[in-house]
Amino acid sequence: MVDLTTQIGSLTLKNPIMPASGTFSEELAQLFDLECLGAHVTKTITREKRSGNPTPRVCEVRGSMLNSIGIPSKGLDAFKANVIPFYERYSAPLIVSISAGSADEFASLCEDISVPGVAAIEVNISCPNIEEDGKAFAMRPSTTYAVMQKLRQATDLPLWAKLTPNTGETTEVAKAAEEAGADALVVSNTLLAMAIDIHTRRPKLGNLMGGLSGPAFKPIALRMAYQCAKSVNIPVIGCGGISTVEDVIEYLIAGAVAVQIGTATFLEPKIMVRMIDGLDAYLKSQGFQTVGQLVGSVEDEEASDGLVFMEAAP
Amino acid sequence: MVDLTTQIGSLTLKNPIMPASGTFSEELAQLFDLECLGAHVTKTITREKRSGNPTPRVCEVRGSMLNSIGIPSKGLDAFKANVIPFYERYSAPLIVSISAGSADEFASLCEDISVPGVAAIEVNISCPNIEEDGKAFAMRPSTTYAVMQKLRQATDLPLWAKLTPNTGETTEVAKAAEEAGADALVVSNTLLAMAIDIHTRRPKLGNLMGGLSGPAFKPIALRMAYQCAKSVNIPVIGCGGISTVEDVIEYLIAGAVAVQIGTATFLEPKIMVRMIDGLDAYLKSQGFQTVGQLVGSVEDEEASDGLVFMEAAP
Amino acid sequence: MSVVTFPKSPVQTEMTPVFEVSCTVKRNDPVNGEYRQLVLYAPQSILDCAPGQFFHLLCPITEQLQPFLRRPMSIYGFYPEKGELHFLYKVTGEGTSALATLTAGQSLNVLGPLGHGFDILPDWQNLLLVARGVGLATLAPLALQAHRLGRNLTAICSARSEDMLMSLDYFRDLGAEIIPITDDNGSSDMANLRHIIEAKIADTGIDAMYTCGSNRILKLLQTLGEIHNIPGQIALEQQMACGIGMCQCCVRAFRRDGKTVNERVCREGPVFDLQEAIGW
Amino acid sequence: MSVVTFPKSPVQTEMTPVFEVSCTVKRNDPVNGEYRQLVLYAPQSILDCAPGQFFHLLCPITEQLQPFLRRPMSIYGFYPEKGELHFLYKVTGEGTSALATLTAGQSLNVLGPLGHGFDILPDWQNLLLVARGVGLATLAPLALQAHRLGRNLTAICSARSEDMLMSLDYFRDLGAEIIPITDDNGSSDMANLRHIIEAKIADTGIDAMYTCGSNRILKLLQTLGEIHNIPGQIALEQQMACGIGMCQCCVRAFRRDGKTVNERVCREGPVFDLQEAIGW
Ligand SMILES: Cc1cc2nc3c(=O)[nH]c(=O)nc-3n(C[C@H](O)[C@H](O)[C@H](O)COP(=O)(O)OP(=O)(O)OC[C@H]3O[C@@H](n4cnc5c(N)ncnc54)[C@H](O)[C@@H]3O)c2cc1C
Ligand SMILES: Cc1cc2nc3c(=O)[nH]c(=O)nc-3n(C[C@H](O)[C@H](O)[C@H](O)COP(=O)(O)OP(=O)(O)OC[C@H]3O[C@@H](n4cnc5c(N)ncnc54)[C@H](O)[C@@H]3O)c2cc1C
Ligand SMILES: Cc1cc2nc3c(=O)[nH]c(=O)nc-3n(C[C@H](O)[C@H](O)[C@H](O)COP(=O)(O)O)c2cc1C
Ligand SMILES: Cc1cc2nc3c(=O)[nH]c(=O)nc-3n(C[C@H](O)[C@H](O)[C@H](O)COP(=O)(O)O)c2cc1C
Ligand code: FES
Ligand code: FES
Repeated sequence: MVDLTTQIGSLTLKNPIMPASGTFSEELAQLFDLECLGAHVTKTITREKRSGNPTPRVCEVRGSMLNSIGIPSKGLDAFKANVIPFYERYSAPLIVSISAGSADEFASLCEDISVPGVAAIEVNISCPNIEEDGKAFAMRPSTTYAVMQKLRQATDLPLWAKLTPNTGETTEVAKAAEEAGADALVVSNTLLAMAIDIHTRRPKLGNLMGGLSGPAFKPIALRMAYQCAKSVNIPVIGCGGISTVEDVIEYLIAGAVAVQIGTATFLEPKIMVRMIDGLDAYLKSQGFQTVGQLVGSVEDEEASDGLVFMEAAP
Repeated sequence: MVDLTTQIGSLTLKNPIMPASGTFSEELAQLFDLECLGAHVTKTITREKRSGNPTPRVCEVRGSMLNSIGIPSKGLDAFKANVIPFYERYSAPLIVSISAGSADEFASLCEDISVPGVAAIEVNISCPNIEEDGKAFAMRPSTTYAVMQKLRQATDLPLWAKLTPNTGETTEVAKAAEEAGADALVVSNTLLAMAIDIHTRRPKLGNLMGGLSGPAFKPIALRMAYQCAKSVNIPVIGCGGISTVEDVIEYLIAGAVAVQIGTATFLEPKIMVRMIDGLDAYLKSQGFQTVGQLVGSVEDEEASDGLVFMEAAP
Repeated sequence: MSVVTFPKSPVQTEMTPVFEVSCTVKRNDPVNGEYRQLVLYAPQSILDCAPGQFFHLLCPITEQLQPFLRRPMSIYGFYPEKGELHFLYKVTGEGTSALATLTAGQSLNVLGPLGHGFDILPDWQNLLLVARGVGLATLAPLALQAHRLGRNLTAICSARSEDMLMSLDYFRDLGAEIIPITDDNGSSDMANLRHIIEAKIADTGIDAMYTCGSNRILKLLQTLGEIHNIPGQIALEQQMACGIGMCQCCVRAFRRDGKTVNERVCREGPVFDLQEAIGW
Repeated sequence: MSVVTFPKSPVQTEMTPVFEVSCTVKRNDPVNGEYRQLVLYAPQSILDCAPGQFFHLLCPITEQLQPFLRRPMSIYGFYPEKGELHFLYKVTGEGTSALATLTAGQSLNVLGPLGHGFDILPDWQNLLLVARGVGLATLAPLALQAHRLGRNLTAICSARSEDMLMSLDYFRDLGAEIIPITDDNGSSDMANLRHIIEAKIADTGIDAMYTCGSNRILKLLQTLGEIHNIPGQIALEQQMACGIGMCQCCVRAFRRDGKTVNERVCREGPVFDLQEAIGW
């Protein structure tokens, strides 16, 4: 028997596979028993009702997709009334993703969502906010630190900080989140990108630009997950382009203790179930007793800090 | 007859298609007459001889590739003795790409390479340098400005600044390069990424990480080219993932006055020739007289500055 | 608004099963220049469908065509008795071109049945269906269902030209009254269409109207529905990523209780109340 | 070093044409469990090859397999008279698995001929070739060339087991003397191989040695070359992106004039001087 459990701070997950925020909802229960997942992660919510971005909200690019869903939200009250109770039937921990336009609003939402039924809070600090010229908090170490500190004071629940790949300061931001008290990092959100329809000459997304996710994004997010795992002592949850069990294994080897699956679920709704089985089979075949033995097992002994933390391609 | 010429500052190119640095060399003349290209762009050289990074230097990822070639260089003298004379047989302008570890060395190389036969200098400010903690100059507006100013003083030749996608400050860096006197921007170099072989658990590149190029990278580089074209008044040369004539058209619509083709040449060595023909045919079919009519024709009237210059995915 | 809006049938329950399965292609033949009919051998489990529902197809990857997302496709026919699932599709871009490459014996991964289909309330005897182009694909199973339930159906089928009119025999075999109209002979213009429908209302009466796809037809039916107090439904389209309600990319705006609300085409739809729909 | 290093044949001139063409597959059959032989109908233009040169193949894209870069493959045989180009390959990963899906009539885009092949200098009468595994693919056309030039060739063919020994008939038909050695019966160990070669040197003498692929064989031949003053060549492999000399990804280090120099396997190679090669 292989032990698939993984530890994220004080939380024990029965396996390291969970969905990514915005690519999962109650409806997936129509396809398989959600109980099997390591955790449940909900779409980012805001306190107020919001309708999200104009359509088209998704488009495809070679081997991947862009989205500019934005954060349509039914609001905090509706979320507490309908969504949290739905997940109570499961023992898998419920992770709630939240966002807000300012650090104070963020903290107050964080406080108000710290209710029974919620196991941890994922803070989406990687979408544009109204302070700081609309830059996402996670673009800079200073703003990351500032917002994370307020969030830390607002809740006793574990706080997962979700980073953005759009920054040029990945490791600095990761360290700032850790210092400010984050319990884990989710690495990462989508990368800003664009596509234009050459027939109409219009941007393919109603919102002009959007976030790249899916296979094309994997080598970038994997690099970030690796860099973060090397630079902080809190657990890193890998996220970006994971489509196969081999991808899961690659992230774990790179140092992630768990992974989130996004876009792949759109193509294969039961992919997470297959990944759990596949990971189990792989560990068995390699003679591992625990998934932890795989985590961070990358053979990079010789690599200097200069390489590990480089910020531009050589 | 369609007019394919495009203007990059004082230089007139007979068409907007040219190779990207590091993905082109004299050997390509074995496949077609290089005269047909808009310009010739050579692999980045340094003053001193260098051997480049350890192998393996390339690997493939889903639908794209990573490279960590580094800058192996035969040095300035060999370059002047062998490479520049080779290109003298062509009327297409020769663009020489250079790099150096410090701003002063950069400027002095720039001065020494400003010789007859060279039509413009592309400055690769996007690879790690020895000043500033190894960060590439183009990671920050301040370092971009500093190095570009020195380079500007070192030559009268047109200066093209090659930007990096690894920064979180694309438009600020673009503006800094413009202010410091760049004649054009090349947008952009490769994006830092990583891949691990799950069987050996070793990084797939000898240098641990490398740059993502090819189709997967296109939506990111296109977004940057669009943002740069919106934020500066100097010409933008698009580069990143261009594999088909449709991709060329997409970049031109986004605002690039010309494009560079990299990885695609590895798969289809004659792709640039096909793109020139294809662009001509497309313009004819659309009733355009000049390629200039296509440039920047993206239908984005409604988009606010907030959208155009956003730095994280919504 | 004075008009009765369509009584919503009970919302699909959270746990209605949805299946992701590989089906074998029985055939995939051109219907005319632009359309193809795809027939799959399908397991019983996925054939418990309602007209108006759709499947989300994982189109094949070929040397030339590499669609990424799934493609939503209305159920053109579902036949539990013979274990078949039919689609009628128009070759438009990368995904449908890839679909068109499928040959008998190959397999296709389908996800479904998805969405909220058409309703036929017990007291609706006279049904009117106005379909244009590929809209026929969406409305065809409604005709079958009407036939099964013993209702009277009038199908107004609109197309550019005579030879683009598809499925007339299909509707005829189901005992529907067919009224073909075309752009070529001018019979498809809105004035004539209105004339035809009002004549029908005056004659046998119409208890419910169904349509999809055309903005002008939507407007006309909304007007007629309001004037004559006839409920109706429309099937709508939107870009889709997940197809099952997770990603929220497929929203459209609807008028409801004086407000504008966003609903997911894949989940609350693709069939919506005719009066709530907003033209595009 | 006292040994004569191999006199380099004139460097391929800048303008030697290289072609990118689509060829039609004639057949693509398994040779044994791991290897396949691919036969293409090829235009004359690309069949002006030298033994040791290679082509860079754009492997097909299928539903399951999506190789990105081209894959380098030695010319196993080139036959201008019948317009054929042959490859012998081992199915290892994504690219070669995709190659293995090709069937007669399909097309394959090839780039070449590329690189610097083997040399057979005028005064070399007795040639020795030591090949193992897929190395046979690379050395086979050398046998053909030797045959065409009327030289004597001894081919020592090494493999894991008897049934993995390929192309013996091919070599035999070309009049070569074949010495099969296998791991199974222990005959392939280095001591025995050395013994065989030294016997051959003592008997008829050897004017040049050719090999590829195995580090241990390289070391042995370097030693024997040095002792007996016999020149030699080795074909090397390295990851390749462009295949024609542009990207500099395919470099390997060589010993030359007491220094270590990097050379591009695709351009200065894939055939290099035996003594300059550095083991791996
Ligand atoms: C519920 C529903 C049922 C449908 N039923 C049918 C049917 O029975 N027969 C039929 O021919 N077509 C139907 N369509 C439209 C069909 O989904 C599109 O024609 C198809 O997705 C086009 O894909 P493509 O790659 O060929 O075209 P492209 O234009 O290359 O597609 C690019 C992207 O846009 C999306 N897209 C393009 N057009 C549409 C559209 N009209 N609706 C939604 N997404 C679109 C694609 O899914 C893809 O993601 C239906 C759409 C929906 C939403
Ligand atoms: C000049 C030359 C001639 C060759 N001739 C033959 C031949 O005749 N028959 C034969 O079976 N093989 C030959 N090889 C090796 C062959 O190129 C590789 O086996 C093949 O590229 C593996 O691709 P893959 O996708 O199946 O394997 P993967 O392991 O999935 O390949 C991953 C990547 O690594 C590269 N790669 C893997 N192995 C090698 C290798 N040994 N050399 C270079 N690149 C590699 C691939 O090209 C690809 O880019 C030759 C290699 C070179 C350089
Ligand atoms: C349609 C869509 C909606 C998303 N919504 C959110 C969101 O609300 N909050 C968030 O933190 N990330 C959101 N993401 C980002 C994903 O959680 C994930 O970080 C990203 O897609 C990369 O993973 P992937 O490549 O596996 O999809 C969204 C992604 C997609 C594709
Ligand atoms: C193998 C390889 C080597 C490269 N070498 C250089 C270089 O020396 N200097 C440079 O500025 N860019 C270099 N680049 C980056 C390319 O010029 C180009 O910016 C990048 O590959 C994106 O374009 P593409 O997606 O079309 O390849 C290199 C890229 C590759 C793939
Ligand atoms: S397509 Fe994802 S919610 Fe409708
Ligand atoms: S493969 Fe590009 S230089 Fe050899």
